[in-house]
Amino acid sequence: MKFAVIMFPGSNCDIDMFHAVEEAVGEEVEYVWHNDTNLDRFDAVLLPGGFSYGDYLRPGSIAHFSPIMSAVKKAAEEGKPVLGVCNGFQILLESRLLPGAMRRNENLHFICKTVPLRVENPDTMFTNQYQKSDEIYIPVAHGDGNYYCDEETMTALKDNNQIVFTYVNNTNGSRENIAGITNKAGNVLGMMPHPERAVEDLLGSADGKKLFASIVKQWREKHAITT
Amino acid sequence: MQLLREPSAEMIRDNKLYAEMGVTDEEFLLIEKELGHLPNYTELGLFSVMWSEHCSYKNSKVLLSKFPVDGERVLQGPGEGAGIIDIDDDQAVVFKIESHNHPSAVEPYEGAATGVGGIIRDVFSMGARPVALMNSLRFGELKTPRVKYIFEGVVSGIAGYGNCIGIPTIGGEIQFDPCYEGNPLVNAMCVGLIDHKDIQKGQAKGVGNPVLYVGASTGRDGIHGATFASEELSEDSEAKRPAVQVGDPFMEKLLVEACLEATKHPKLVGIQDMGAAGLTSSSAEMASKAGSGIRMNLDAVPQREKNMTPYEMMLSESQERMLLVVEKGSEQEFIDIFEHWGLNAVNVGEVTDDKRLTLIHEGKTAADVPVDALAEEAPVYHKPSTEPAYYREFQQEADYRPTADNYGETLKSLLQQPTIASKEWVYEQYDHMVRTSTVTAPGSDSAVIRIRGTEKALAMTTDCNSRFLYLDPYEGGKLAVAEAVRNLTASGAEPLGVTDCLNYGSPDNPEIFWQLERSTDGLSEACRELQTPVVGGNVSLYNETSKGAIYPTPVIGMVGLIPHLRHITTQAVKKSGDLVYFLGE
Amino acid sequence: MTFDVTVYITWKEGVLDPQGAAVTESLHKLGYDGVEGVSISKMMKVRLQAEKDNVEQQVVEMCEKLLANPVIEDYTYEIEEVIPS
Amino acid sequence: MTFDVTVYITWKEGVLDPQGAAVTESLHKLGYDGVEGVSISKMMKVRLQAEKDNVEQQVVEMCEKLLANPVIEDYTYEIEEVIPS
Ligand SMILES: Nc1ncnc2c1ncn2[C@@H]1O[C@H](COP(=O)(O)OP(=O)(O)O)[C@@H](O)[C@H]1O
Repeated sequence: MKFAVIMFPGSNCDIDMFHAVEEAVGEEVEYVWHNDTNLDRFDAVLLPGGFSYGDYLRPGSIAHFSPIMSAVKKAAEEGKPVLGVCNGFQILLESRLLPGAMRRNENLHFICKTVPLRVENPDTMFTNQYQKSDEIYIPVAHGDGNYYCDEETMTALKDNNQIVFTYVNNTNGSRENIAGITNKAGNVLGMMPHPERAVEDLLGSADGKKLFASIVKQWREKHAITT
Repeated sequence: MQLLREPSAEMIRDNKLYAEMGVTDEEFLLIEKELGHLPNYTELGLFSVMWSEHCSYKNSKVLLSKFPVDGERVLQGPGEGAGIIDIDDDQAVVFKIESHNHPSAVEPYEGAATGVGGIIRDVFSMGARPVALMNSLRFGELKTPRVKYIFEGVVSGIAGYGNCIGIPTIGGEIQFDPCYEGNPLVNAMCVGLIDHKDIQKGQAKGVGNPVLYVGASTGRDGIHGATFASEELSEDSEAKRPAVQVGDPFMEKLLVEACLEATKHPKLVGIQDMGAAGLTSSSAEMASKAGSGIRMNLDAVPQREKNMTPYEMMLSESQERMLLVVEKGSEQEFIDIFEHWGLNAVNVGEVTDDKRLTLIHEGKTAADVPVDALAEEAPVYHKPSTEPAYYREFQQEADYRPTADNYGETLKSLLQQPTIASKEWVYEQYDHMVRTSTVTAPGSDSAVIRIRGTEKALAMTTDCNSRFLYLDPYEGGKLAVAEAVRNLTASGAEPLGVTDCLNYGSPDNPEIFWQLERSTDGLSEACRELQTPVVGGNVSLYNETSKGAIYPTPVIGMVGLIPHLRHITTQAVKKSGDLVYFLGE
Repeated sequence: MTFDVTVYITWKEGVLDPQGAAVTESLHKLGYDGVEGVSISKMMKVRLQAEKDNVEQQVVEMCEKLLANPVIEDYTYEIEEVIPS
Repeated sequence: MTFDVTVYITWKEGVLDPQGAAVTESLHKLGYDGVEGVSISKMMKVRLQAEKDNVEQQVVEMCEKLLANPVIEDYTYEIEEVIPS
């Protein structure tokens, strides 16, 4: 299986994402520059965290015009797993691949710490290795992670089981403690916490490993590869 | 059109206009002698910044020369952007600390942010990948709105810059004391990793080689920042507001990546950041170190504002800029590297053999000065030194033994002191995990990052208890070094070396100079005994307001090597039933 | 022709702006009890070369595509021709 | 009496505005070549209960103390009385 890690100018968790794939699942992984236009040779697309284009207008707003984003949209339409973490999530929101928007954290500060998340939906291609209501420890590191959507969208998110992770303790003011959501089809996941920072016990938590393992598992099943 | 004409050379002399730039009568005569004629406004500007304390260390040089700077592992001691120490396997650690005190006093967010930006440039201009940031902060007591504003602004400025650029801020220290009210200290330290073969120097060698300007364009921000840093803070400081620069960490992130690519290019000759005194110090120092000269065409310098004069361009401290010298004919290859990252790279001049810095503006020579006079031949002062009266009094006081009736309460009230209390509120705002190498996060004695692809790790700490130094500069200096060594060893590391940031009041006051003298003696002795050579540092004098000087605050930044990840230890107690030992006397 | 365009980007009704809430609170702490609420929005000045008959269309497009996020923000604008002096 | 105060906070001349530069650049990338420059500033709406004869003084104070950063920003304001309907 082959993963793409998209690099925007200003991405800074690209290396972490790259290493996490190697460390957690040992699959192939390659960097793709924002000016590229084709992702056909990849089986999964990862949008890492950071401050694309400095995040000077709204986080993710400028990145979504990068040439690579049409290829990301195509991959999403084809049903390939697309994971956006932190700034990657913000880019997915700005590109309307996911519903809603981000506001400044409620306390107006950047927050970096490891927090407990609850797995709300274990039946996705990103979470099939977790159990419902598992509490997992994953670091957050963001200034704009305060999720917002209107009532109608919220109802839809709930009805379709699109809320995948919630904060056990609301960290940033997000509506309904939302930490991560998928699109309706379930193949695009955006989350503020960083699973790629939680794949080694040496660094404090390996709870994020299963997320990468889930992606690989569903890909293997789909491609009927037995190990 | 330039409406405000610059004063003529004669007007400068007759009206002593040089005094406004911090140049003394004697220094003005020296400059005239070096040049063989009266300096014009631009030339005087070049000398005034290069001869400021911040750039020339004219008041502290005699003291810095006492530091032990050699050691088996030292690859680069003081003299370049940052010091370099061998960590085996052809790898080395590069580190440096620097102050941004006065800018932070005036505009805390941007002052602290640009301080971080500057120290990062010092490290990657050596060819090293910056891997960790630390900081050492001092504020007044957290009682007035102004102090709180400065404290919060500084912390979010450090966070804003470091988080955006993606270098983890993994530790530091904070002390609150009335002596820093009005003159906070913001010292930032950066640590980088490098392979021996990639080590770069800031030199302008090879006659005819082109000089490239890369990064952000030049504006009027920060003009005379180095001089500002070399004066006391006064009511007037507000009026010097144009000296405040705004940072652009996104630009710097691109600059890091592009420059690291450029430093691996075999045709790079030299690279230096435009820090204090911007274009002036980078060009003069690069030429002086190589025994060459530079001829620069100022019309080619990318400018953000209209009608900038040579004086303004040369003294601007706009951030996120670098100067490169490359082999003739290879310009385009470098320009391509920078363009890939969306950055400007412009040919602004060439290396000459006349040992002069020559500036051309609109077809005319705007300045023509010997580079050595600017860079190396700044005057050196040995200021008078007097043992302060307060110190003599302290020495005569009988020993004081504190007593406590209720140890629990005393402990609690100690833990409530901001200086002692948990600093979680601060370091939660710093992304201390990015690059997924932080093994020991803030909150323990030293921070530890692993070196990917090896079993090694680096430990680092910043320390200084300035109250001790005030009470006894000599013993306090030794204690600061010893504390850093203890913090490193407690985390499993062997101390490698020191970068120091000497923050003091005005050296023109003999009692302050005495503090400087005595404490550097103490620091030197401890560094020698503990075999931690000083490989770089920074001096920040004139830290005082009308209410007086700060305590002597020589911040020690120390880096240590942990040969194997399994040797990493942390401060926390691990489980009940473990035995507790007490070592020492 | 040259135009000076001012774009105002405000929060959609019902969207809580954490910054506005924080500023209100700080103003209360400073003793300005009369403050009932603060909302913070963005104002952008765009200097634009365009034809008179399509300047407005361009401005609307720029707002929709980039300058505002319609999920949480509304926008209004003013267009003014710059008369060369 | 109730007032609606609008405070405009802009960058002082010569201060670097990385936001404006980034937005200008991305508008160019989107094909809006006519854009010569963008500057982004803040606009704050403050709803305030005050006496007519000291409302302005309060506004100036609030700007100086909290809303604007006089080191790098300039401010202007408009005060409008809210007529109860
Ligand atoms: N307190 C100090 N201790 C040791 N070395 C110092 C100290 N202060 C400055 N230096 C060294 O002197 C050299 C000259 O510094 P300089 O070129 O002015 O650096 P910068 O412009 O980065 O401040 C640097 O290599 C620096 O490491």
